Amino acid sequence: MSTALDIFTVVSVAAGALFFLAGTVGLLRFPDVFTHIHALGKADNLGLGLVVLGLLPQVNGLLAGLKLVAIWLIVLLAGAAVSQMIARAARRAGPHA
Amino acid sequence: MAEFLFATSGFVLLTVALGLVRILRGPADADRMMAAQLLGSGGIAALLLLGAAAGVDAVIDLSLTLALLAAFATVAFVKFAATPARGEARADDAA
Amino acid sequence: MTDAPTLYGLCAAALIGLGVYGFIVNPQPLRKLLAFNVVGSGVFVLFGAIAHRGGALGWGGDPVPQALLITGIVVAFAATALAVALLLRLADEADSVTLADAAPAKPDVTARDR
Amino acid sequence: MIAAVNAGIALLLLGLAIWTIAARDTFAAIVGFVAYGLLLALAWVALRGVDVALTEAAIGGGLTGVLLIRAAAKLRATEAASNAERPALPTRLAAAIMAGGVTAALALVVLRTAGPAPTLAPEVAANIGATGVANPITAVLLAFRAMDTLLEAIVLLFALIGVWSLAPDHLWGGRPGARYRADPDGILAYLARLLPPLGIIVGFYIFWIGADLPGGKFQGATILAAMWLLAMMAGLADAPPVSRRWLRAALVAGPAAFIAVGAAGVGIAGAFLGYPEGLAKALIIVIEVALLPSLVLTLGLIMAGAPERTAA
Amino acid sequence: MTTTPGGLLLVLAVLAPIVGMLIAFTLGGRNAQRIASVTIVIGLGIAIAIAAAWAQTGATVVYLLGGWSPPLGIALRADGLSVVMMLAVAVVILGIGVYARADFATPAGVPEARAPFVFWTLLLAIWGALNLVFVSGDLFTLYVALELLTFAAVPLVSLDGRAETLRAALRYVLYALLGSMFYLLGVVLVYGAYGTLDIGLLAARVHAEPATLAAAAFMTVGLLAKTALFPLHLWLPPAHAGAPPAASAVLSGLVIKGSWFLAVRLWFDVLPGVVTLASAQLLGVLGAAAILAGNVVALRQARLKLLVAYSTVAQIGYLFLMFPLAFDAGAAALERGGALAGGTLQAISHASAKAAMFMAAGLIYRAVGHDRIAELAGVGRALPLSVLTFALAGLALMGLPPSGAYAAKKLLLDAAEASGQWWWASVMDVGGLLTAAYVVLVLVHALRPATEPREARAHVSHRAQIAALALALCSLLLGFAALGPAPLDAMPKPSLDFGALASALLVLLGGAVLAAGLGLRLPPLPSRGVLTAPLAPVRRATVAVGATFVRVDAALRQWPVAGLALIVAAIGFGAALLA
Repeated sequence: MSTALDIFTVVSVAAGALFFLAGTVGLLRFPDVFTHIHALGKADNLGLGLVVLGLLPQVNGLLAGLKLVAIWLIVLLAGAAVSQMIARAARRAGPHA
Repeated sequence: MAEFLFATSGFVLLTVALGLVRILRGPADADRMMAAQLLGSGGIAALLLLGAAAGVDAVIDLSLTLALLAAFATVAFVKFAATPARGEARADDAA
Repeated sequence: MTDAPTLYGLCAAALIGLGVYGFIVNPQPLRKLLAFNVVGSGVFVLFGAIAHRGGALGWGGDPVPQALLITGIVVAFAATALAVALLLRLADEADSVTLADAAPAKPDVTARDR
Repeated sequence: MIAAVNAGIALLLLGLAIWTIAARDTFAAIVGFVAYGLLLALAWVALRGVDVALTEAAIGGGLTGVLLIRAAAKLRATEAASNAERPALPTRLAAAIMAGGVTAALALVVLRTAGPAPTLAPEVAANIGATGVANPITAVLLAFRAMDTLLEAIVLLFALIGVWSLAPDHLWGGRPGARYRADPDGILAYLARLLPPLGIIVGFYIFWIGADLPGGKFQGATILAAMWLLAMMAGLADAPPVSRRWLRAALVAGPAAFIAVGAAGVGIAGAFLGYPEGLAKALIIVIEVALLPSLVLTLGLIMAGAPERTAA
Repeated sequence: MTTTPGGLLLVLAVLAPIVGMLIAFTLGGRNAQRIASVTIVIGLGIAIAIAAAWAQTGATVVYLLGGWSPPLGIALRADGLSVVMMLAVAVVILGIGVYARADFATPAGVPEARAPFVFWTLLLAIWGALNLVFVSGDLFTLYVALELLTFAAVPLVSLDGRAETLRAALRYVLYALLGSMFYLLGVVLVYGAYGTLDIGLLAARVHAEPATLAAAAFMTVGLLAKTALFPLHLWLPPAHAGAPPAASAVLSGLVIKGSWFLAVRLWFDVLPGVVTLASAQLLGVLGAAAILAGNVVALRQARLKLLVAYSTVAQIGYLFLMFPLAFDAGAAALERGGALAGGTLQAISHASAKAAMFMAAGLIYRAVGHDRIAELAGVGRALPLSVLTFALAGLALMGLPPSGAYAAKKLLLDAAEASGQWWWASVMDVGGLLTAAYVVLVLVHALRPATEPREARAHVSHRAQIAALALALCSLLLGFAALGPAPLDAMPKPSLDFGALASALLVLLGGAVLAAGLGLRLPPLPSRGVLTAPLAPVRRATVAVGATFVRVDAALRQWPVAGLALIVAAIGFGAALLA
């Protein structure tokens, strides 16, 4: 059982790490603010989600698990809202910004 | 297991570092505003992995705090930086 | 490879030096404040490294310095807040916020009654 | 492996510190500093100071960063004039050499003193039983060195008076900071409605577990203050005028209760800030509960700044 | 270590002003001033009670907070040094409190005004912080106390909200912050080396090793920056000259004594055995430089308040002369003795004299509407009491008998003779002459008859004048304290024989000559031409010397230079401690 859970953790966490890598590659390769937001938002939130998912079997107790999920939710919520605000600010600042 | 988690933590940290370099160099402020957000997701992932590897349960509470404060800081970046110096009173996130 | 306290202790020494450099060289008060915070965090990390070296009895660190650190961080925040408030008010009252000695006071400023 | 992670954290910290000091643009430097503050939390975990990490993440990265970013936005126009005063190369060189000297001296001390350090941990362990709390840092902060913590709350109050003192005379007694308005249906207002309920739960939670686990009043109060400020930024809340009597009373209540409990200790435990056997934990909790609202208000108002609008 | 009888008084000494501040903050408005008045009386009573408790046994009064003994807990301690400082501060606060009633009354028609509210709450805040500095026995608590002191002092600088004073306050806060961070760095290193921050325990444990030396260097320099010892004084002149007079009196008379006191604690109580002759001499050299530069630049000031501020720069130098004089070469350690008593006496007589001087300057400013020294003619007639206050405070600062500074000087001179360090004696003599010079300069201007009848532009409170005069008299008559049960042992009895009088006259005369040589703007002499023509080249030369001092001072007060000076001083102390 615990081996199975450990395997699950490894797979999920590794997948999450790959998404972080993808996000960073996006940041490095994409040309402008809007595509950066895209790279950061999508990849990072998914990355964190997978890491959280992978760590769930490793923590003790229900409360800790709930808190892990709450972390992901907060980041997701803030990320979505903030991305929109940044995009709007960037658009207002104009193409040269 | 711990070794794997440490390694992944280091790996995520590395990607965060690279991303930070890109973001901080700008040129637009809007790029830079993403820095706290990047730390808010990548930094937290690295932190959670580090804590799980080292067996420090309290990092979960720390991550909660970090998530909230990173969100707060990012909002402040956008709010203040995107507004003209004297015009804070205007409705600046009108659609 | 060195142990964590030494590593972070050295890192702290570098942070303090960096902050001191910025504090002297950067002409903007806000950047000096930023540099002050870097010096402060360096001092805190150094204390943290010392606390970690003093860990015993299953605690990762000596709790006394860790408690002092919390106080130190709060005090540094209060200092930053006070300085920022001063800076913003100065920006309202004067055109420049530099710390250079002001040009001779405006002719009649001394004669103004409070 | 862990050594490599530590080295990575330390290097990244150094890099960000260099960026913070050297970046041309102030806004960019401050963004770097906030990232640096959040990253420091990782360093604290590596140094096994989770309580410190919480404080650093909340205050160092969060509040200080936001304070500075607001100032940078307001001061943008003055930046160029200030930069003209950059000292000449010889001065910069001399400063670099001197700062290098400081680093070298400190590095020497660090290297000379490697190994186990003198510690008070056994003393704390031997006496923590008398305090009834399980978190040794809380025991230090509220029993062994309670005076420091009392003074810390008072430091914040001094700073608040200092911030308020910078109001123009005719606006004295008015509301601090600018009035923020935002589209009530906009995304910021949306976030400011959704995040605070979560944040308030987390804030109280961090506060409450402080007696036994990493956490405590300063960390909890910072989170709560941040949520309040978020609501202010979205125009959903406003700072109260500083002349309000209830506000003054609420700001003072925490330190006053702390002093009162301390004074009661003279009678019931034979020493100022002493706790009688068995009552220690209860009294510590009384102090923390009394401090929390005062700290939230003080931190929030320090962030909000000097009065800038009339009370109306 | 246990709590001694009367120990609880130490807690009260710290908490009474702070509780007063909390109440004043809550009630606000006119109540703030009322509560401050009540608190001042209570606080003075507590200071006297502590002095009594201390005098009864002569042993250090100790209180263990929470019943926890160091190293885990924090102990409050009051020795003779703390007792004297607490008493002096209480008296000066009383004087300032009476003086400030006129300046910081809440105007009619408003429930609360900014400046009075801030002044009265922060006056109490500063008092509480100072008392904490005097009684705390823990290096970290002392750090918090230092910060409390700074946070309470900075807003007083910019109380009037003008750009100039805001800038001065900003310089002050930034420089002081780095100073306290250096102090904290030292605290960290000390804890890392010895595992305790308690002064008593440390005294038994410290020994010369790299961590201790680095800590001592950083802490010392940090404290010097907060005390504004030359050349780390960039922030002081504008801050102290720009503040409202009552605030200047607090800042100049009291606040800088906090960090100075901490430096004394550190060197005499924590590090007496680690200190080397070279480091003590270095401190003395900085003090001597402060005396020389501060006084000469004071002579070159056109404005009275700046003159008084530079006089503070010089007087701070005196406070550090005792360090080399207290060094016992035989034991290779700092000894508590005549030199320390002299330095302490110097500090308290400066506290009252300088407060009085700033108050007098403030009254003159208020009455005349400016403080340009060259245009003070007729002030002697319009404001005789204030000019008298200025003169008496000046006499006290010069160290003429029977002032406290005279007794202090005598103690220091004895120590200089005993240790064969004659050069410090001549520094003190030159300093006295230069002090006499600017006092004479101001008086000559103020006592000249006005060309046109001068009417006071603003009403000057009688009570304020009396308060200032009383403080000046306190300082001048402090020498008589030796006749009573003085807490400072070894204080010389004042003597008013012909020798002392003659030397006093000589100092004044010498001062007059120096003022004629170096003073910025001389009052026209009736016999101009005939008498002065042959001296014109001499005057030109001395003026050139004075101008050089001003230029050097201006250069040192540039931010990058002052910042570098801070580090150079730290490295210098580190090297001197190694020697």
